[in-house]
Amino acid sequence: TFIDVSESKFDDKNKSIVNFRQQILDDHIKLTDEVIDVKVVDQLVSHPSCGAISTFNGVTRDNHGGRDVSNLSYDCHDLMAYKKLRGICAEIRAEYPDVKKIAIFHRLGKVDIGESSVIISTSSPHRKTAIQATEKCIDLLKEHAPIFKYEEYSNGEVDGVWKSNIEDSKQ
Amino acid sequence: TFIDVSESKFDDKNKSIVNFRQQILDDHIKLTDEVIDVKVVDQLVSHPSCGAISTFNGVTRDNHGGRDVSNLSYDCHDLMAYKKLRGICAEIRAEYPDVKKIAIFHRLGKVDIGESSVIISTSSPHRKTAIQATEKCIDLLKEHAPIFKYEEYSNGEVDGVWKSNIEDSKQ
Amino acid sequence: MISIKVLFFGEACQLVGKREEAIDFPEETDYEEIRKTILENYPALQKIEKVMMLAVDQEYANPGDRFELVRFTEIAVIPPLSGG
Amino acid sequence: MISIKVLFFGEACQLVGKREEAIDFPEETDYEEIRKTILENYPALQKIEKVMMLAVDQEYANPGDRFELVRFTEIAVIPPLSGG
Repeated sequence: TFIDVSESKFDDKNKSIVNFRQQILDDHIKLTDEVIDVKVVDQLVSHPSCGAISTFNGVTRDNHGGRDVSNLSYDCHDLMAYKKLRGICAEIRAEYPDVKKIAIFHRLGKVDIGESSVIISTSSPHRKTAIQATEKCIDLLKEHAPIFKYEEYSNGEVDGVWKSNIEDSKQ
Repeated sequence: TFIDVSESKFDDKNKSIVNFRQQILDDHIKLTDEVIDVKVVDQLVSHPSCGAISTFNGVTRDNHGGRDVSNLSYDCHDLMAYKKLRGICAEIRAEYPDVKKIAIFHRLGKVDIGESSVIISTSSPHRKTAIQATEKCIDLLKEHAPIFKYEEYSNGEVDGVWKSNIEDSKQ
Repeated sequence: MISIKVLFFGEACQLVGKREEAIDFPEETDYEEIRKTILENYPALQKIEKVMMLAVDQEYANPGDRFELVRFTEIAVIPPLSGG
Repeated sequence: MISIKVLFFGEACQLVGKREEAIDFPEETDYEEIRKTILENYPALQKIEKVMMLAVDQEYANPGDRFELVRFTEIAVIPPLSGG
């Protein structure tokens, strides 16, 4: 973890230390090639002050556009993705100040059909914030995180395809 | 499970049987005094055709209005609650036709601080539907389900309080 | 008059001290008459009378509704909802 | 001219066949010049040239941006995003 000390927010040292500490303690970002689990992510964001946890679980489907998916894998610019995801957490907290904790887990490498590709959870005292924050989080991840999905299909004839969120959202 | 055969939808028998079957298979409603778990609920709504699962986890907080909560419990008109929750599922499906599965789990009786009171999951091919359907589901449950929360506080002086969603939403 | 099963939930159950009681009502009646009759039988419910609802055969009833009560009709006293 | 580490991700990595390469650029340069230089070195990237982006020091760059490259500057070729 690194801090860009050229940012103006570091003019106020105390606030910066508080922000930094919050990031370390309350924003949980994980990029991993191991299986990720909704229970683990939900637990990470739980807090006695929070009555609401909203979780988005993106699961690998068995089909896309009528073709059967046989294999799915993710490439990623890890260091840049961590940076972008930390920035997304900061943006979420600015928009929803009563978010308590955020967790963003993303699988890298091969993901089997039916397994989770991405799990995002946020917690807050009441439900509206958590629901909106989690939705915004997945939207921002898809828009800004340097993560790349490769799908291969069962019907041997067609090469694998690198997906594009922008293209998908046009359909 | 019972069907009210006086409803007009039963004029079309085939459609009714399909609807009934769908309800049994794809709408999972559980009222229980046993611990409920996000992993179980998430698994229930998973389906190979669905890329998105959105889960709302309502957790018992350790405080309300500045007072420390020592005990929380739910009373419920079970049979009527099942009926209302089935109706909520039908309403969700009418508004969001691409919802695949719905699960609504609610604890009855005593719930310890930090445990889940309610867990709602929906699944759909893409994220927008699941996120919106789950949110609508918890909103409708709070508005229509005959379930009643009783909170007791740590400071011995104050009697327990029966909560009201309408009152809470005014604050 | 007909004897009808009346169920009490949440705070209503706590105030009345019971889950279920049989109460006599006119066979042809309405929401307001049912309400009044229940309150006469269980004055403890006055505490929540402004916020309680009635459900007849597991459907929320409204002021102005008329009912023909039969042997298996179920009436429930429903305090403010607080599920979820 | 200065030798800069260029990283390739996703389809760019598949087309180039490598994750990382050193490429020479003018020390003072701009987005368009960086793009052109990379494409000249790796014509296989033409397949995605219309949709690929560049990131400089892990920030997305835009046409018109000017850069002063130093030894540790990192340039990354970023195909369309498909995370989540």
